Amino acid sequence: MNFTLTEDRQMMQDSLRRFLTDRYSAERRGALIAAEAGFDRDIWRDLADLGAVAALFGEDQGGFGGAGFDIALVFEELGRAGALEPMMEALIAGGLLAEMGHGDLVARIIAGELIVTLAYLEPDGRYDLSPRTTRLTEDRLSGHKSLVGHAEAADLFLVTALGPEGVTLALVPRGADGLSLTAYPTADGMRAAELRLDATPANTLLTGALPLLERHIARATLACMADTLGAMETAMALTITHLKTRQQFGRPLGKFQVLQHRMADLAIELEQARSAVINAAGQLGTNQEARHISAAKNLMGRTARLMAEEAIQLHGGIGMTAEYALAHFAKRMVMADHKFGDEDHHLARFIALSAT
Amino acid sequence: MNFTLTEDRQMMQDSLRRFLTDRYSAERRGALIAAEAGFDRDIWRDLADLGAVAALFGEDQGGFGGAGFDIALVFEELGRAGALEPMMEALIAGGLLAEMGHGDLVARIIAGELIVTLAYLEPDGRYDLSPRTTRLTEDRLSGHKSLVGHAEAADLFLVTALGPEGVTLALVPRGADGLSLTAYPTADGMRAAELRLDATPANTLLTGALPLLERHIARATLACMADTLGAMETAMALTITHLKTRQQFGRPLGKFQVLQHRMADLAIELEQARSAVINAAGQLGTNQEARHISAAKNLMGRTARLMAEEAIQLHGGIGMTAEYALAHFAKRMVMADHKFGDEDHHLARFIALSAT
Amino acid sequence: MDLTYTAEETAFREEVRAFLAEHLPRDLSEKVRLGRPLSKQDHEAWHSILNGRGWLAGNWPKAFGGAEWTATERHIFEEETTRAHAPRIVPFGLTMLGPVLQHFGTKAQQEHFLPRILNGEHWWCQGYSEPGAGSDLASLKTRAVRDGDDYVVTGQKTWTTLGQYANWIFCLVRTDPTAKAQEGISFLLIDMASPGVTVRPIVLLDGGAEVNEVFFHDVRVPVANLVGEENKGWTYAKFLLTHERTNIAGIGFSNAGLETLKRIAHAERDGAGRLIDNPLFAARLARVEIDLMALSTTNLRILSAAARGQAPGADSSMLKVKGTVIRQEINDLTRRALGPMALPFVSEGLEGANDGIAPDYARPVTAQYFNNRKLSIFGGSNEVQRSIIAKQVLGL
Amino acid sequence: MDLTYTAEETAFREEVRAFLAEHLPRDLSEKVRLGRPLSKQDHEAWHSILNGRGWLAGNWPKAFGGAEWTATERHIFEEETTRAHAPRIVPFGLTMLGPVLQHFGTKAQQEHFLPRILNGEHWWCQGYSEPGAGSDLASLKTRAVRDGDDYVVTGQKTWTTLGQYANWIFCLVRTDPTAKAQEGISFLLIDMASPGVTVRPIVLLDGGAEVNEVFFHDVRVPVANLVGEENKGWTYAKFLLTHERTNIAGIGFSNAGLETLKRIAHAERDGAGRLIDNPLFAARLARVEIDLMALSTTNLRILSAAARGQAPGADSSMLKVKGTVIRQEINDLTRRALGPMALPFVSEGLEGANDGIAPDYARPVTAQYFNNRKLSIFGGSNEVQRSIIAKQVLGL
Repeated sequence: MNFTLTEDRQMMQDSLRRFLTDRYSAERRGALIAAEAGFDRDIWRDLADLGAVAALFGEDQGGFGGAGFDIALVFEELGRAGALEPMMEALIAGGLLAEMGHGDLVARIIAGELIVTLAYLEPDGRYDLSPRTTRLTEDRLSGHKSLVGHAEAADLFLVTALGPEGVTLALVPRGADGLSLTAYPTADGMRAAELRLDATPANTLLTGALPLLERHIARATLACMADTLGAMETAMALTITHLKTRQQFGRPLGKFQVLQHRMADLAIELEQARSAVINAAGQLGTNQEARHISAAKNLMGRTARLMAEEAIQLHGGIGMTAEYALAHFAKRMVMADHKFGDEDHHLARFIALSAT
Repeated sequence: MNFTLTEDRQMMQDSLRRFLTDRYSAERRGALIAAEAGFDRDIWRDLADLGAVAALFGEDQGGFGGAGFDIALVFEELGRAGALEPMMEALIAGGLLAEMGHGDLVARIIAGELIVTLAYLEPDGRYDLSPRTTRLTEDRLSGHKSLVGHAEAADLFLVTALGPEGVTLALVPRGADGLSLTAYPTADGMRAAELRLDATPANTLLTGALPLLERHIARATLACMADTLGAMETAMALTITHLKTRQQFGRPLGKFQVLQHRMADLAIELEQARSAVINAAGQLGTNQEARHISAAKNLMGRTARLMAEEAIQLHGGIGMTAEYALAHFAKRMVMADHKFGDEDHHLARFIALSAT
Repeated sequence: MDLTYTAEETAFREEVRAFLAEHLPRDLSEKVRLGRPLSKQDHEAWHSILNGRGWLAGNWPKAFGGAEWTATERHIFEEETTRAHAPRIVPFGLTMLGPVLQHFGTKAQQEHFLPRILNGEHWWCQGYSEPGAGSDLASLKTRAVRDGDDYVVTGQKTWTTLGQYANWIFCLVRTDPTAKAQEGISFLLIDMASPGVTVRPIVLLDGGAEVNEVFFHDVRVPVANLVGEENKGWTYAKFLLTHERTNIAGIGFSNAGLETLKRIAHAERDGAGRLIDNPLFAARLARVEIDLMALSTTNLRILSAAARGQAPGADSSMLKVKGTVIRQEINDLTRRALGPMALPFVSEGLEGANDGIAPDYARPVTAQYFNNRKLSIFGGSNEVQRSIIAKQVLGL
Repeated sequence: MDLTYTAEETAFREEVRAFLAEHLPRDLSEKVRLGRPLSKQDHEAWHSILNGRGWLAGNWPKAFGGAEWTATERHIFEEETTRAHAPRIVPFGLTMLGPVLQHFGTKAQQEHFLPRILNGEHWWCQGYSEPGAGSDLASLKTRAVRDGDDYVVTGQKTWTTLGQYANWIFCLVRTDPTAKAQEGISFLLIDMASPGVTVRPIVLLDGGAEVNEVFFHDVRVPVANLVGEENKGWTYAKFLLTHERTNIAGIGFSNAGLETLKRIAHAERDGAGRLIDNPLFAARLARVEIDLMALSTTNLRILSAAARGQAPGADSSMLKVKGTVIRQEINDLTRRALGPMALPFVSEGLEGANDGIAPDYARPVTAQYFNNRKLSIFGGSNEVQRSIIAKQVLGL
């Protein structure tokens, strides 16, 4: 066992952290969230140039990473900085495309030139991975997909549907016939859209796609947890700074014993969250993957809510304001529980997996 | 609505509190628990003389109370004082006998002359009220009853059994043929026994007894909760006194902010517990009885555990010792969750009752 | 001890229910039910309807035009109005300032201001908090300097709820800069139309802007607008904080929120069944319902003890802490109930934007969860309340 | 970053497992599995078996007769021994005093005492706490006055775990009464056979008597038994508290407890089914298992960072707090799992008394729940640990 990063990963972490600290401020983030695009194309290309996208793919796929710890490393930095770029879309859609043999598209994703997004959720489907009403008939897609990440910026949509041969993955370009988007901001500062398809021509890539989909949603869940871990680190750091500087009743808030003890509990939970992410990253691809992903997602759901609520509370009024940096991280942490299955969803899954 | 005690009840509360404060000390309680009998016959007769048993019965039953608030009042004082006398047995068995028309026995129970105890639990039955293996065949009882309260002191046993006409209540005197007891102390300082019956002659009192049994177990559950409330009050008072007197790092523990806030939360939960008992007492006998009993028992399970664990923790080492008064109250509170259905049992019941 | 309602109380409940059925405008109750923001006009319309019936000031003595209800009657009124999705009564004039003027105001102040609270001519807001002072009210810096028949007020207040609608503000100001901490503070009534008053909205993390900063630059306030004695303002502030918190437990809000939560949990699908049948979710919901059932009784006990002359004082701090914890828990469960559909984020400013995105009931939920994190911070943080309980209730 | 074991580590695990299969006496492991109390002889027998293999002092340098294991090896050893229900190693000599002597003792002290810890001739106990001092160690009052080549020790220690078995005690004593708080304290080794030493058991609320009071009346202790410098004892005490807490998270205890809990939850009936299938119970169990999976990794991370030369110091306070919370939660769930059968109360003193009353596995559960409330009090209360974390880890 070894808990230190390899030299390569340490370099990637250092350069990502430097780059994102340099490019992201609370003001810059606020402006990006308020703008239509929802992220910064320049930052996205620079991230690609830094190799942050390539780190998510194996060497055989044109990248130089692709392991659980690579994914965790990249997303922890994005969460820590509160970055908004479509890295999650690159991870999921890129990963699926790579395994389906579309190296040409993957190369362009890694280069930051192409945005492909996966459309798999449906209204009333909650966290179900299987399409329920979207159908593929004679190479045409019809249905309604929910919460498609960064849809407005996407060049291609990878869509799950029920086809004649079961769960099918099909590719649709933006602007295709019968395709329409209703875009909106999400509570975590990202952008998403409802995607409606009406006999839209589509290119079938894979049938019987559920096992592949499950595998890549597991990777995405790890990424989401690492992102949350990063956001927790920042919330913790902001709160410590606030407690050290803000004076009340004649001394810094951080000298009040009751706040000290609550911070101590947060410090402990932050380490627990880090361990849960490490466990999930280390078990990615093993036969223990699902159990560790669900264990970790449950723990992250609990600890992230605690961190967000306590960070706001310990900040007092300033913690409630939109312009202060904490607002974004608090929302990002809490809303992560609504992605890829929440705390209770994964607890039930963990119990089911433990019983076997 | 009115939240003040009637004058009569206020007098009963005052005299019970004075009497029990006078007669119970930590040393006296410890000596009684260590002794074979497990309680004090003199105190028991004096309690009866004070009318504490009569308060549990209606006027038509030879008492002068019998309402939910009467039960709550008496048991809150017993719990507060940490009294060990067989009041619970008098409430359940006496109540059942009264409704089955055995006024002669009830009169002797009210006078403190007769102890009758209900034997209804069975091994592996958990909190199930229905007998599972104890059978009544041709006026003879055979089976194994668990956790029969104050069995060694009992003159008569009221036993639940499966008879030819369903759930049956039958009466058996101590020393009957084929009756044997394995007595032991329970973790809350009381005494109980396993009761084994082997073709023991019995006097059938009632068949189809389940509805009556349920009604009286509801009354007993209220009594148990009021007892716990009383124990919580004492634990709270002991802890406040400890924090005010014990010095550490040069000042009273009670001046430490973190302990102040934890005590504030306990004070809030104590009021919640009191309200839950009031709700249950007020709804006893109405069509909302079951729902309020389950709501309250769930809340008591949660708050009593919190109070017990926090009281021990805030006392530090002294809270861990057997000879200090807190030990009894902490055990009494925690172990109440193992009687008449625990926190989770009643939560599930509350959910089921709320769904209709 | 009697938990049943008297015949009079039951009759009163029927009367309230009938009144609401007849007079509560349908468009208003629909907005409240769906958690849509209410306009200033919405609030004013509802106040006016209640005032017409003599029910706007349930807690005021009849001598001042109030209904002088008992604790139980107030509880019944709150239960029925929240059940009917009536708007809440805006508290600043009615629950906060009114009783202060009734106890400490001059006859002239009472005669001038109290009727205008009732008829809606004055919309009050509260000027207590200041930037950098947090829950430490005694450290406030806004100064009022006597100059002839006026005070000249300079400083800044913050977290002023609905200050954008108000035309009057009651303020704590420092009149003696040499006095220590809680002395030297006065309680002043300020016309917000006075030259030198500026209001600036603060956007909260849910995207809404219901709180404000209020700036005072050399604002002249007639000495006649001083409440009680100069430098004794802290006494009146404490009176306001501890004696007039009849609704501090927020039972009505919680009951309404729980009802919404149940409706959503019945509507939401979870796998093959309904969310309400998921045992973990049902357990979370049941626990908070049980806590609320108990708090409802705790609330009535404390209020009725207060009505019998035992000062509620620090007991109301218990209601504040537990009441906000329960409300926040209900908000949390409602957010959870939505699953992925909690993500589309629609703040006040984006009215209508989520059409066709998620169920109608989903619309206000996430914003409300984040917005109500304020409950445990504003109005004396729960940390301050716990210290009050420890010291004043437990004597630590 | 690599969570898999190296070939060497896997081989070591096999070696430990084989050793246990061959050498762990069956009657000992059965006692541990059922939670029965172990006698002094039981402990000594197991120590002797481990010492024969050179595995009694995994954390000691080889130069002193230890195994000098890495953090991962210690973790493997702990996992395997708890899985096999081996008795725990009594820590006072091996984990506590040993390292102090290795760092601060004289050569004579090392040569005399260390081998006797290994061969079992000396059973050590710890004399830190005093009545009335609680977690405030610096306020201790036991005095040692120099008289020729001896110190004369007078005072009282308390909460001395297994003091009834010990023949030596290491004590913090005050050698300079004029110095303030943490200065003027010395670290002294005292032979408990010395005239003037009395041991009295303290019965805890679970009925057991594993802790003691130790009284010193004019006990003469040779100056040669002073560790390090006079009046510098606080340094050695802190070293002991923060550097030698390799097992402070109690992962092994929790793993074993969780295994027992699962066995009971499978055996207990709940209505028509098994308790393990009750969704609320299963959820409670799963949450604590998930917390433990994370803590196990937190533990290894902190220990392996310490092994790389980063002082664990205050980090070990995090392990103490979370580790005890998890152990207590497992104890709580095990008690809950029994339902009514948790009520029959059988303490150490009543061996055999519950025959035929409840399942065998029920026997130690309730007492253990109450007994382990001590985990968050003794050894530096969790409150003290949280203050250490806030100040030393977070810099507050």
